[in-house]
Amino acid sequence: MDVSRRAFFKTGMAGAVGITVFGFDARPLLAQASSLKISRSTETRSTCPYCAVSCGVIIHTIGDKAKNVTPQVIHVEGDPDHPINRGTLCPKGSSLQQDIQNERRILKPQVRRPGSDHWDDISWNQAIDEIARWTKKTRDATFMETDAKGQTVNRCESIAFTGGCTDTNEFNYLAVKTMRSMGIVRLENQARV
Amino acid sequence: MTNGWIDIKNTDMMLIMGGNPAENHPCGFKWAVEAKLKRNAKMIVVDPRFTRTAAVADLFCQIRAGADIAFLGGLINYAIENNRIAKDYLVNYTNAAFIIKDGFKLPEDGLFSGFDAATKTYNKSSWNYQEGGNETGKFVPGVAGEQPAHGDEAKAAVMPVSTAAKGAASTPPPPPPPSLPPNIAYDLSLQHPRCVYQLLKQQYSRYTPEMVERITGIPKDQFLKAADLFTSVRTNGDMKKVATIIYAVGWTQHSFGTQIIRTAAMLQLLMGNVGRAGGGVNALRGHSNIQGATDMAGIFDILPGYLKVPSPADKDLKAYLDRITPKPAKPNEWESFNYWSNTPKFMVSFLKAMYGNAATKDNDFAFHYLPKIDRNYSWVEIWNDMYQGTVKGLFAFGMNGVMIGPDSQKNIDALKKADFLVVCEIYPDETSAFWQAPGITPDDVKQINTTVYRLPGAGFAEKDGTFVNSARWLQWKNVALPPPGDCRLDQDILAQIFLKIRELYQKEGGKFPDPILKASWAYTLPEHPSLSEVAKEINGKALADISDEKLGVSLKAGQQLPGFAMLRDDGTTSSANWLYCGSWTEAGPMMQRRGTDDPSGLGIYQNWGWSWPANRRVMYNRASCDLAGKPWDPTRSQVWWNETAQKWVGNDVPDFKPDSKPEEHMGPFIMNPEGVGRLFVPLGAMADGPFPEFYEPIESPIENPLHPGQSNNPVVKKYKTAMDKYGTAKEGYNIICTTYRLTEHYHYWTKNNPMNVELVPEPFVEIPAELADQMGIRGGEKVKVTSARSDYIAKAMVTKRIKPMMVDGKKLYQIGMPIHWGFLGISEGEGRTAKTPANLLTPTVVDPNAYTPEFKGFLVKLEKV
Amino acid sequence: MAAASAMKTTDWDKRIHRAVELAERYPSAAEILAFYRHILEFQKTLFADVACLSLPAAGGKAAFREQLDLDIAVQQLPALLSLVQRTGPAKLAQEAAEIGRASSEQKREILRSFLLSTDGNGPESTHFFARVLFQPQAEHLAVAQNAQSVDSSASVCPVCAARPQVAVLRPEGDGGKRFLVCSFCSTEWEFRRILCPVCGEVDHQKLSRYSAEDFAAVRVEACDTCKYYLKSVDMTVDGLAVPLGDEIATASLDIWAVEHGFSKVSPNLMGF
Amino acid sequence: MSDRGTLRIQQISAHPGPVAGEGVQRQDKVCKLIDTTTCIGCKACEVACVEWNDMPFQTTYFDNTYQTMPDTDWNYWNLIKFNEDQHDNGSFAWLMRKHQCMHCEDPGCLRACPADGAIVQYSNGIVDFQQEHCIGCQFCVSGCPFNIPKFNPNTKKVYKCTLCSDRVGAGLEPACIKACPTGCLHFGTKDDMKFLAENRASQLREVSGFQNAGVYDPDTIGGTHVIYVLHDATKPERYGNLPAKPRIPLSFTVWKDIFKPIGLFGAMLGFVGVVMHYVFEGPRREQPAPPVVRIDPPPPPAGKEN
Repeated sequence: MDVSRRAFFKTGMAGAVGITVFGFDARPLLAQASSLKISRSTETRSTCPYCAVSCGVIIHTIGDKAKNVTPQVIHVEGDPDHPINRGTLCPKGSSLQQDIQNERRILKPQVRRPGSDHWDDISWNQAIDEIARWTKKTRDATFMETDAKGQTVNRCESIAFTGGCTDTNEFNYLAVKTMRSMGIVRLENQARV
Repeated sequence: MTNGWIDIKNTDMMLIMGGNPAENHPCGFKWAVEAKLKRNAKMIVVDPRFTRTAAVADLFCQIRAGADIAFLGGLINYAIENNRIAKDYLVNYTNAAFIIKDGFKLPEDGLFSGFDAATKTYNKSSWNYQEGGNETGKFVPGVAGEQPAHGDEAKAAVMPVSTAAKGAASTPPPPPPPSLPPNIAYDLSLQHPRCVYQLLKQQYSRYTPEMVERITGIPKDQFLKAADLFTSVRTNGDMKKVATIIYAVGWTQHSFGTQIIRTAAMLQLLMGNVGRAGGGVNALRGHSNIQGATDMAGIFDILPGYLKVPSPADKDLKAYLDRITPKPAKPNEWESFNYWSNTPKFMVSFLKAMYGNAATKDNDFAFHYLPKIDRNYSWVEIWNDMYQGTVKGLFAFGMNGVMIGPDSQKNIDALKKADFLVVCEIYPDETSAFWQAPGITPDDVKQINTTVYRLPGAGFAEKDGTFVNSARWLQWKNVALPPPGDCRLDQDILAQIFLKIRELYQKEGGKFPDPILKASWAYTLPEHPSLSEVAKEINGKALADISDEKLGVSLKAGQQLPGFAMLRDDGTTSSANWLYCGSWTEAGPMMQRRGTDDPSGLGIYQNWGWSWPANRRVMYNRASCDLAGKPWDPTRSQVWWNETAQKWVGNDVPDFKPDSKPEEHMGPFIMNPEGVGRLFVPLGAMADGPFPEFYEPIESPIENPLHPGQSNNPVVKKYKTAMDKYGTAKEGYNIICTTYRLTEHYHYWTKNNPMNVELVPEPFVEIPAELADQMGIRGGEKVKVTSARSDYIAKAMVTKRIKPMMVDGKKLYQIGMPIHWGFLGISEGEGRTAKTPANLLTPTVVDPNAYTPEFKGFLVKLEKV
Repeated sequence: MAAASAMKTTDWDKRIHRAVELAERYPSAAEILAFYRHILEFQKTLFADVACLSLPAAGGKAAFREQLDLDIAVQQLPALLSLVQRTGPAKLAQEAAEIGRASSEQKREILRSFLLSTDGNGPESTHFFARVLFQPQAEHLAVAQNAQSVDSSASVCPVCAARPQVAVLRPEGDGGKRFLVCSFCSTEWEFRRILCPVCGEVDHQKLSRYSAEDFAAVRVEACDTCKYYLKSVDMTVDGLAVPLGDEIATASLDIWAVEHGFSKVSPNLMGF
Repeated sequence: MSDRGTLRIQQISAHPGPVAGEGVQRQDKVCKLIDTTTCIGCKACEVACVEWNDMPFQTTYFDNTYQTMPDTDWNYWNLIKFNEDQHDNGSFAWLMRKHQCMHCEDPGCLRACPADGAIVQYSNGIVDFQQEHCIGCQFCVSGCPFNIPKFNPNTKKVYKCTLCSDRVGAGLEPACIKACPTGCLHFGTKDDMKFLAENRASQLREVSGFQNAGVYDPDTIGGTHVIYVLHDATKPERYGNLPAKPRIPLSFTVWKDIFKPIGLFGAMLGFVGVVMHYVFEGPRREQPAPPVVRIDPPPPPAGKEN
């Protein structure tokens, strides 16, 4: 639509004099409009994280980032457009909202030190520094450039990476890229188990 | 799945076995119900338990856990004996007509030819085709006639010929080259005694209904009912109808799991059901992106797109590519697309994606940046080696290894020996809390020196990116809300750890830092890699201006590739996974498409998401047509040869060389160098035999009725640490046990959700009523299940849904338990469970092909607590 | 497509009843709805007349309006003008009076020009008269043509190529499947969720839904990219809603939307 | 949202005189169809019921079955009953039946109810409890042939499935219907549902070999507004005590037949009686004749009712 038409429609509703273009009295409408409590929500397409049927879901989120309101999920709807599930969900999918907003979630990084019987809080920076240090130390101590026959192997057998079956392709690729680049050969996910 | 979820609605017959889709895939199962309602399709369910899937089946057979090959082998035998096979399909689309080398031996005694008892491996040189071209009709059948009815007669007909042939049997031939012959000998009449069909027939002639009953515990009359029903779609060889086989981890989780699936695939090839709408061999995968995680090679033995991981003997890229790139092997008169001949393009493009400019022709495209392997590093090996002290660090991103097992206690004890453990999770999980496992005393804790980091990751709704479903559909999801609290996106956590490691190597140097320093990391925000950017990288792009006249495509450097046909092996393209090439093109993110049109009504949905390979929804769909390129069933037309256009067209993307005329006789199974489906798997692809043979589970209550002298899979190895114990019936472990999931729960995740916990609050053990009566166990009473490893305590569910069974003349009982409870969760926290994960019981032993542990069908004792 | 279910005269009654009901529920729109009801009653009689006529063979989209019978509309115009003068809002009544004074040739031209326009559903009052007169015919023709759209992203009516008036969500499993309702022939066609019907935006962050407690089932679906909006009537919340009527009854949402910088995809019969 | 005003009332418990609107504005009879032969017992309908009706989560206990709890409860109105059905000839079935109020055409609960307006039947067939009028006497519990009404000891009121009368009143289908992934649940007019059900039953007879397949819509109570397709309609008891010939206890039929014609006076007497009873004896705990069907079962014997 062109701009002029848009402008025209804009004035189509209520003119300055409080009547609509057809001459209806717009004042009650204007009054109501000004008292409406409007909430903004968005609909996000997503995929159920459980089995591999991959039911489409639409997640309804309220909250406006611009207005500094923490987004809240108010509803998880079976995606009616999804050709496989056609809007239906199983009992797990139906209760997805509980998974998204669950009081049992872990919310901060923690560390359990050697010999300790409890968790300690740790900052992200500290945790990442320490993990990187552990990884480098372990890798450097055990890295094999060649095997007994003198063949190039460039591998690290002392560190393993597991996971990815409920994470994205893209995450999995980053795992392959980083782990293989470190020479890590023990890379496994739920495919076998 | 070779086919897809919606495609199940196109079937006439379902064999659901080794899977329980009504419980584990309810919304996918609707399409099975649709087939029943709309097509009057029949459903046969074979399972150790009468499940919720069985509840809506037309026929249920209770099978002994692990006896699947015997059942399926029996079906093959039945189909052959009753001429319920797809003759044209068999001759032209499978290797039925190919002649196998002299010297190959079937496993009447439990061993194929070439077994080396010392190493428990096979020399597979005799598992190969004979060279020599068309032998059709050259073999004159012996006195036994052309269709011997019984195994013994078949043997009689075959054996003299095989030993007499070429007169070379007495002197051992030199070791054959480890490759397939270029001009395979074949007999289109299928009469040659060493043609695959005759060998197959002979192999499964031993799987008589009587033998099936002895092994599986399914009474002969019930088996015959099932066999008659399933094969009825091919009555008198009529090709109109289609049957599908649907399975899940009930097949994979055995010490012969891959061979079960092969038996199913062979049955489907024999009956001409592969490649067709409503047919196929359909694995129902259990996790939202386990398919994608496997495609992307989150497992030790492959690189993305199922490329093989290099081995130390591959001294350079060329040696590696020469080893892994197959050459066509077929009858001279036939064509073979041999799609894997493009392997060099896939591999070089992968290396370019991984290492960018650091991958050059001069350095073999950074081939040696990749680690080389020559042993098994799979899941149980990680834990076994950690237990033995050689694995010192573990990253676990959303994977609860303690709960997953097998042998949870071994995994807990292994973690005690690690230096560090990094867990990224959304709920507190048993793996990060292994040092708090029940039974660990305050003194014990002091002795555990593992440093454990528990990092709060993001839930599915907080991340975007692609999941791949069971039907190979790539589907993008968007971010619905940010992670709560201090949680971070998993990809950010991984990136930040990697970049920190890279920083350390930059500053301090270290062992072989090159790949770490040079891995391509060109993301706009390196510490927050955008998954859109990663997805585009996975699809791949042109690195120089390239064009392909035949395809009519020309691309500028930097443009996204339209599909894998544009990949190059000279470093001018990059693509992290050739299978996904086409998923994010210049036209945009194909996996984000939401087109709801389905003009054919077959449920293809070409414009919804994107399906690998090349957006085709049913694999091998060339086989849905007869030799002339016409659909076997015109009411389910998927693809066909268009004579006017001189190409393959259709409702689906043809899985074929688009311009290969039917008369060229190109095989529909384009990923095999033979171009045809493999009833017989030659050479090295399978560790334990070119044909599936029934073996007992490692823990079995009986000796294998086929060959008691070789009861188990001969190439399976037991583990030898102090933790690895295997039970026998003699020691009193005489109840067969299996594990599974429930509709109401998802693995170890929903035990944190109040609604799911309300639906099924506590762990339980399903016990046959007859056994419970004998033992005086009443429903709801606590029982202890003990395996050679450990024990498990839960309440008894006394049920008539599991019957006692007569197996090889012995009365046997099976019990089972869901896996969903551990020591952290709502019910666990309320003190309502014994906090004994089910996988405390399961043994460390794996399938020699896929390295999947044998979670199904191990031995236990049962007692009242 | 669940759309284009055969239109019957009872459907007009349903619309009329709903307009009455809505007028009670939403006093702010009572005046508009009262007039809308008169129009519906008028259209109902028109529909009864055209329903017994034989229809021309189905033509292409572009030709849709050409298939409508101008003579019938011309013939019914005086009755409509008189109705509007009696029951319509002042400006429209005045317009009706003016048209009434025009020559019969001019009257015919007003209606003919509507048929020649491709998307003549503007808020101009001349369009109002033409729309009221042609709509029953259009609905009748549309049902007969029963055009099926395979494309769930068509932003204009697959039958008559007019813009959508309102979106409607109908139950599909646990969710609501979206259809768009044509502003002219009232055909419903399937239209995917999370997609702007004007500019094709698919970024969910730019597709906001604005709802008010006052209207449980009606909300504004706006696009931050093109700044257009369409109201949607959620029949998974209120299965008794009649989308076209509920769209009119929630006029205050339009005011809110316009005040917040959004423009409506297509004005409704009542001129907003 | 919950706009029950759009439903026309047909019968009101203990209400004297004619019912407002009765016979004046009839609506189509509604009906829920449950095809037990394609139900996979996934419980998505249970979740939908809990969520729609905003029920509090409750602690459940393992009870030797896949069934969420032994029976429906005042805050759990929709329960799939799992029944192991062993036949002497060796054949076996695992029958799953979604159990909830049947919305009888002749509702025993309503007949039994002495409180004016506590139970209403809309002209579309839905039987609904109006807790604000409920006096907690639990006569309805005794009157129900399906053991549906459940007493909440805290609020002293009785509750049951409303067939989502609030949703139906708003032109929607009940919450359970929309949740079903296999499509074994349908909702529509009674005529349409009967047609669908009979078609499915004949498919079962002709194609699937269930010779006794049929539709459960018992005429002893004038039919129900929840009907089942059963593999074996001759033996509904197998589906978790679904009575073949459900009957309202005689005393309640008589109660209604005697008192209703007397009109206001009789009903007043009845009501006064109940109030008096309440005043002097407190809320009823035990039922007068007929005896309560609902007895807390002993620990189930091995293998019973899974």
